Amino acid sequence: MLAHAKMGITHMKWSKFCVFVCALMLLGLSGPAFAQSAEPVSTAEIGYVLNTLLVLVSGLLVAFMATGFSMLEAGFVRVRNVAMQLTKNIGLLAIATILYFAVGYGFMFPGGAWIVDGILGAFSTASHQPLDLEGVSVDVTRPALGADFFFQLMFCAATASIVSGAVAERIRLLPFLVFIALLTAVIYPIQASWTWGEGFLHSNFGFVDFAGGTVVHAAGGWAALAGIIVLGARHGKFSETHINPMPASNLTLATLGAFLLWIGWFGFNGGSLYMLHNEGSAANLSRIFINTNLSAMAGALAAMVVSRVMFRSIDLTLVLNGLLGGLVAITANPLNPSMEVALLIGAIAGVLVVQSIAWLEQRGLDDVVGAVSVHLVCGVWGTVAVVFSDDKANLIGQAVGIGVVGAFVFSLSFIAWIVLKYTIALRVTEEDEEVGLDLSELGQEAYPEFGTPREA
Amino acid sequence: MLAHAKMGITHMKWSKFCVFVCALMLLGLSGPAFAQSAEPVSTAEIGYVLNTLLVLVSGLLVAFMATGFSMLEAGFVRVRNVAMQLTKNIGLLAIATILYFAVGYGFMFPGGAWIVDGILGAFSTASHQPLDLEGVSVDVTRPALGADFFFQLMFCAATASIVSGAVAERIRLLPFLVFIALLTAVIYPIQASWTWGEGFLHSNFGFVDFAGGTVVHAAGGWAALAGIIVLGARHGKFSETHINPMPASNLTLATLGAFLLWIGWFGFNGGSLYMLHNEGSAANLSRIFINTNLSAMAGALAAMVVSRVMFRSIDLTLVLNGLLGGLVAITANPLNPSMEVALLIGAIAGVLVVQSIAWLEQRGLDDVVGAVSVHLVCGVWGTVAVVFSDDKANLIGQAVGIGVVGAFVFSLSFIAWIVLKYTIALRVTEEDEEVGLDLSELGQEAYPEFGTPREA
Amino acid sequence: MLAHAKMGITHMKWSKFCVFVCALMLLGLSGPAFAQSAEPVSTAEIGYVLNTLLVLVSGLLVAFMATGFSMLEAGFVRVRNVAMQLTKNIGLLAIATILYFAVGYGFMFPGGAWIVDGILGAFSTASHQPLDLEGVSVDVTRPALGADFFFQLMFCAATASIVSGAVAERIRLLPFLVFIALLTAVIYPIQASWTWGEGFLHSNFGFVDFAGGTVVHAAGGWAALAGIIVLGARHGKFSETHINPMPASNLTLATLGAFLLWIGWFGFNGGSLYMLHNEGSAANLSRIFINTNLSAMAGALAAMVVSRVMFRSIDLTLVLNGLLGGLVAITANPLNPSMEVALLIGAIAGVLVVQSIAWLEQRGLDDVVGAVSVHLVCGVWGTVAVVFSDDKANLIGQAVGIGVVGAFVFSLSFIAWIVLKYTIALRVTEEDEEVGLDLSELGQEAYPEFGTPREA
Amino acid sequence: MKLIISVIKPFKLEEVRTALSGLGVQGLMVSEVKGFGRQSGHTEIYRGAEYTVNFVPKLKLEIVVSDDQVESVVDTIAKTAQTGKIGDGKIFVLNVEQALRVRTGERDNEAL
Amino acid sequence: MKLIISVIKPFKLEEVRTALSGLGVQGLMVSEVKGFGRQSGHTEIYRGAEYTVNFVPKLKLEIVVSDDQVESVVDTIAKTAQTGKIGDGKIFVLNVEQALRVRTGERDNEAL
Amino acid sequence: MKLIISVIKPFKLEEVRTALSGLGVQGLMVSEVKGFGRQSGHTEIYRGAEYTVNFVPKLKLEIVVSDDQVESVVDTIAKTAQTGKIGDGKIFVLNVEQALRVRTGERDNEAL
Ligand SMILES: Nc1ncnc2c1ncn2[C@@H]1O[C@H](COP(=O)(O)OP(=O)(O)O)[C@@H](O)[C@H]1O
Ligand SMILES: Nc1ncnc2c1ncn2[C@@H]1O[C@H](COP(=O)(O)OP(=O)(O)O)[C@@H](O)[C@H]1O
Ligand SMILES: Nc1ncnc2c1ncn2[C@@H]1O[C@H](COP(=O)(O)OP(=O)(O)O)[C@@H](O)[C@H]1O
Repeated sequence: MLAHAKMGITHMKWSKFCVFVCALMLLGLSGPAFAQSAEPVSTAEIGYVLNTLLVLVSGLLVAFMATGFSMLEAGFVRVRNVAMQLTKNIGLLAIATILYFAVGYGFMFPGGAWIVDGILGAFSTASHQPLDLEGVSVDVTRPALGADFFFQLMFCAATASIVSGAVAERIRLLPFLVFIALLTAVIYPIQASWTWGEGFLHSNFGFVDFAGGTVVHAAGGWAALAGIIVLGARHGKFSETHINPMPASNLTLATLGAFLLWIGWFGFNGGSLYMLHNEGSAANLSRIFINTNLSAMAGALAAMVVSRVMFRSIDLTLVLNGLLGGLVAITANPLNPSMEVALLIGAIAGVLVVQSIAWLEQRGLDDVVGAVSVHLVCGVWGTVAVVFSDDKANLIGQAVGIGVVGAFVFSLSFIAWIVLKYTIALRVTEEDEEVGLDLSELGQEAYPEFGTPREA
Repeated sequence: MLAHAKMGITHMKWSKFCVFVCALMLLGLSGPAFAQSAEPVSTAEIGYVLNTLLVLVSGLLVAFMATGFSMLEAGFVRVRNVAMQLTKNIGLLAIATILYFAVGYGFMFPGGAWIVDGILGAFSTASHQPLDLEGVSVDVTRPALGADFFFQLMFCAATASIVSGAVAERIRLLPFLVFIALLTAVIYPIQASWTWGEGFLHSNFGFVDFAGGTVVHAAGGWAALAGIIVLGARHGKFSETHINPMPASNLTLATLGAFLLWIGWFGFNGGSLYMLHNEGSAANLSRIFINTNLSAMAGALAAMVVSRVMFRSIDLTLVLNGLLGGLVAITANPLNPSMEVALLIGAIAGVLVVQSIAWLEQRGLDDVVGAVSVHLVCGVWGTVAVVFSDDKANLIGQAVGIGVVGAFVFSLSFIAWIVLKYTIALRVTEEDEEVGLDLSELGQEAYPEFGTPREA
Repeated sequence: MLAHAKMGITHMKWSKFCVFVCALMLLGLSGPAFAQSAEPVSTAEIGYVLNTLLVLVSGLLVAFMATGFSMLEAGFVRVRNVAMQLTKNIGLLAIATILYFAVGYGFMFPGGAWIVDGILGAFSTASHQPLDLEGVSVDVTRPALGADFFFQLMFCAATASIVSGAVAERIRLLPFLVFIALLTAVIYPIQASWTWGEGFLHSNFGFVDFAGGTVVHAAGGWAALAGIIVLGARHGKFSETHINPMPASNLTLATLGAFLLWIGWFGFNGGSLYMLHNEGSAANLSRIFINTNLSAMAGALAAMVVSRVMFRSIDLTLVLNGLLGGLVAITANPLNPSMEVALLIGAIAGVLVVQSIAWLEQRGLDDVVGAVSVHLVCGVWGTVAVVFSDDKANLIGQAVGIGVVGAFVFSLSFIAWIVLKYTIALRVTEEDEEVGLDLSELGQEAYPEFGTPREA
Repeated sequence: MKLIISVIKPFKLEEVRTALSGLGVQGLMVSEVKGFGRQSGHTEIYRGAEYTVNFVPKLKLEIVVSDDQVESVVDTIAKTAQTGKIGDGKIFVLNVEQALRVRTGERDNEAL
Repeated sequence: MKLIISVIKPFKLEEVRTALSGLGVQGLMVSEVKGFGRQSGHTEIYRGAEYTVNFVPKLKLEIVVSDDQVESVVDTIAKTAQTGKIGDGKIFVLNVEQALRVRTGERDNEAL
Repeated sequence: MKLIISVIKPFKLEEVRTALSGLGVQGLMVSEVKGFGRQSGHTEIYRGAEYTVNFVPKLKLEIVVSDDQVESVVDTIAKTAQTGKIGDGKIFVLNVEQALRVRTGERDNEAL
């Protein structure tokens, strides 16, 4: 058990504060204690409470995204792989939770304690603030440290969810979970520290990524891309002459998933504001909500139109992908763009999604849910688009950020996938793939009574 | 792109404030700036932050209603029309978002700038407040303008969702979306301006509709009624001798939808309080939650009993409709009624729903999900019931409000449907209807692997 | 209708406050009125507003749990009983809402007005605070009374939901609803008053149960256990030689339910803090979120591993049960444990769940969803585990609490089930059970088009 | 006795069944089949990739009748199931050697 | 060889299958059918409108056996599938001219 | 004419259908069946309790062909459906007395 007075949770931009707190702790925890009083409320504390509330509620909304990812993916795979897809999603949440606590959070927010300055943070485990904050002084313009940890954990899990959809229907459970462990403990947090943990992309290149267009979405997309390259396509997906569609088994579930992702995204982008302690932040939060929604809807509509024009009929799965593409694209900066620009960012994302899905398939890359198109392509687009409305961003900084994160995540992931492939094997056998992962790996069916004699 | 200092979002009761702000802007934006300081929190700002938080969170809850409508409707239609119903719901959200921003919000909240005084607002497009509210003074008893826009947009989308369920399973996608464009850009906002935008129903008749029993629900119901009259029943629904049921294809999905609507409704009614900046509003918000829930549950229970008595067995779809009827009925005033009265309002709604569903069917009106019974009948009932517990409302004012909104929405909608019918055609062919809209219009199945040979 | 000035909602620890308020009311409501002003915000009120907001939002999150229970249970039963399971869940919500308002809340929070001191509260009906709190003085360190009522109602409904899953697939609707009426009006509130309503377990034994590990979950589990004993197993479940599995019909739905329960649980545990008016409570709320999540995920992972080791393959339904077991186990005290201890509590719960499910089945007890294992076993475990991290709790007090609540709830429930069995009969006939409750009791199918000729 | 196997378009089921009832046919079995025939399937596009659905959903009726009913049953199905468009289906007649009603043990023509 | 087609109530499947295994029957096919017969369907009410479900869910068993097994198989099904209530089902016997086991190419009685 | 009933492994459908098209077979019906045979089912574990799934999912093909096509059709199915592993399925041939194309009223060989 941890001593309560030990404060292990640290955070970007908090380095000075942390030094201060550590000093206090060394001095025997005799610092001013704002929160011990039982009085109704001290004005100085309200900002802290409101910031915390914003970040916790936003974290819960991102938990809806985890639910949304699971439903979307379970709706996109064929019936025979549904239970496995759900199992993978719960498994990744569990692994992300435990490893981000034990390892990842420390790497991501070294709070000034770098092994390699600005690049590799020192190892540490997340821990609690003491009860009632007794004996600890806090920064009233920030949320509670615990709220921050909870929120950041959900981001880490979201990155992992991106991967699970792309590699569905043929990967074994164990190597998948091993990769997720690596991703959430090491790959994701280290690259994220460069941008959000006061690392070199932030400090030296002025790279701007408000809520994770690159740090979360493109990063997840790169890991997914490496995965589908190493793994290969589903058996039967590509024949010499043509592409064999393997239609999504449950479009209501997929749509439910997309709706939950849409709702959760307001927390993803809104919570990234990290403050709600004054009028300006309240107005900014509203603005983030509006822009997030406009971009999402423009993405959906654009995909609808493009799908109609290119393929003669509207494809609901592409509309869902367009919606999500719009959400990804606005993530790198949902605050600065005007409403018209937000619409434009989303609409372009909707076009990009449909085009890149077709493009990837033509290259024999089998991404079951379109994760690479949605998260990588639109994440990059959105990160570039930051320069249109944010004066603090410049094209070079953005390009460096996109490139560095991409190179790091893709190459590490690629190596990891390759190692897994040649050690414990990534794929199920062709026969098991034919039967489906539910029966072959879990011995279970997701819908045992549908489409088969009731009593058999 | 918009100049940030230009403030396009306006609102009811804000006319004076707007004049003030405009004056400030003309004076070079030299007004007092409350929000520029970096201090943790100024007491004067907290109300503004809390109001904004209430309205944004409520807006998100109404987004759950959008999800709920989609799931409910996809659960009520037959398997062959599920993907289309989902596509329509995403399409209507996209169109409502874009057109309410571009056109509707301006019509709804002209802020004193009327073309025809109290009746037709001047055209304008919604826009943002500047970042961090820099250079703008705000009304600290109100939420952020952006929060208001987000919340009102979700209301507009809810109105559109009501229509989509009623006309399901036979309408083509294009004319449906065209009608939604008209509804969300023009019909809904103009009538809403009369009650909520300082228009004549509010000013001259004292019409009271707290959260939209008439302005949203009855209005949506009228548009839906006009739609099913012009469109005609589903092929095969009514034979000379009897009514052919077309059972809901997925009751778990329908129930999930109803649950999400129930949860979202707390935001719909609660957010309409628009303030959470003092003890009184906190207590009132609690009261709204309690009454909303009591009415919903009384509606569900009443429908359960009535369905058992009238039809010898309980029909889950009617129980869901009863629950929703209870929610609609309390919407016109969820604040004033005592708990006992709230129960009564909901119970009567539950009875009305079941009775009116049977009544409509006997008249050959084919409302797939019971939208007219739930939203129009219970919306009217709830708007009348306001007089029982709110001294500010009177029967004449309520009757005028109900009548004027109904006449306007129904007649405009009726004309729109007729025009669409004789220009681009509303319905799919009988053969396509038989095959289902999913295959005939989208070339896609919602559940391709269920109930058919797995490999075929 | 209630006189608005009469304040019927009372609460634990509020006895003194209530006496004060009553005195005020007798004095003609001339007391200080904090909330009448229209000024933006008074610092004294903010705590009250924030506490209320926490409790209302948490109540909504628990409403997601109601949704989650319904989906989980509808996913675990076989197709033929799905519509009935949904109907039961809506029915229990309606009955809990109405009876907890009319009877239960008064029993649970007698506010010092006991019939038998510390054991049986005086009867009273919940009622509202006056609009805008006019003429009433409030405790600014508490949430609004109405928020408290709403939150507590959702807890009561959760207790009822636990029962519905266990007795699924064979119980008739009417006796089920009668039992729920008894549970929510009498059994649950009376025992809950002992711990949370200033009753004897709290006062005399120092029994600590932060968010209801025993008061809600074990209590619901005891009622469920009595139910499945009296009711007997599903026909065909146990033959002389072996146990006949009756696989869950819809694992996506079950997983969705588990995800919603997970999300809602943050409100269940977080809202039980009842305050968010200062820095300390904000930090504590964050801590509750973190611990709740860690325990849940440890439970899921442990169940995954145990299921793999014991049964050679991972069973998704057990993983879901493990997740829920972890959530139940941390409920009795989600605040004090360190992160490592929270992980341990959850992991042990995950093991217990799987083991006890097998144990119960071997004893011929047929619990369709594993409710007894999840809620009773893990509820008891979590209540014991409180002593590891909370100095205020001691093993004897905890044991007394667990024992007294268990004995009371189990014996009263057992008697109630027996009486129902020999009066109106609990079970459907064997033939109706074979056909399924959906057709035999409701005359309806949940998925009428799946697995049967489309046109038949 | 003869077994009449007939493939029809799904939406014709109710009409055929009613007509057969009129003829005094007391029982039949319906099953869902995927038909492959001259009426080729349609092409669908999923996420931009075109594919042909070769099979068309049909219903298969199986009816055992006494020898003297065969002619009228075949004619009735042929008439009511006809739309004149490709894919209307087929009727096949096979010989049945024995029949038995499980409930009563009645045999052959009495079992129908 | 004969093809025995049998319609039974769904919940009898396990019992019938076990009894047939006891007889040495090595294989069979089960399919889900909607039965129309003397056992008429039930009326359901959906949103207040009554309608008759004419079809009752049944299982169809298809078993090919050698000529000398026919009698015992028919009797066994007739006995185990019987409840005595209407709708118990039928058994039909048809002649089979050839049989072949795909795996080995064995023919006729050896293929069963 | 003959009715060829064939049980095959589901994943062989496309291959068999293509081969038959090559032979000039113009139509067939496919239905989903649960097969019971030498290839016993597998055991599954649900919540710790083991149980045997006795039935294996198979597809049943029904094809009516003229007498002179029987041999080649049976051979073709036997060849293409074969994997050599247990559970490959069976082929049965029955005599068909009449055939009729609903659309045109054509009879017998012309109806196929
Ligand atoms: N030789 C055959 N054997 C069995 N079934 C057949 C045969 N030919 C056709 N069918 C069935 O009849 C249906 C209709 O046949 P098709 O050739 O499409 O149209 P038509 O009968 O109008 O020429 C097919 O979908 C198939 O199910
Ligand atoms: N003539 C028939 N041809 C084919 N199947 C039949 C025939 N008559 C009955 N059946 C099947 O047998 C089932 C039971 O028959 P039914 O008349 O309801 O009861 P019973 O056999 O007890 O008289 C029916 O549901 C139907 O599937
Ligand atoms: N006597 C039979 N009558 C009808 N169908 C049979 C018979 N024997 C086997 N089948 C079907 O053929 C399938 C394959 O048979 P099986 O005995 O498992 O393998 P194999 O044919 O390779 O020996 C079974 O699943 C069943 O559907």
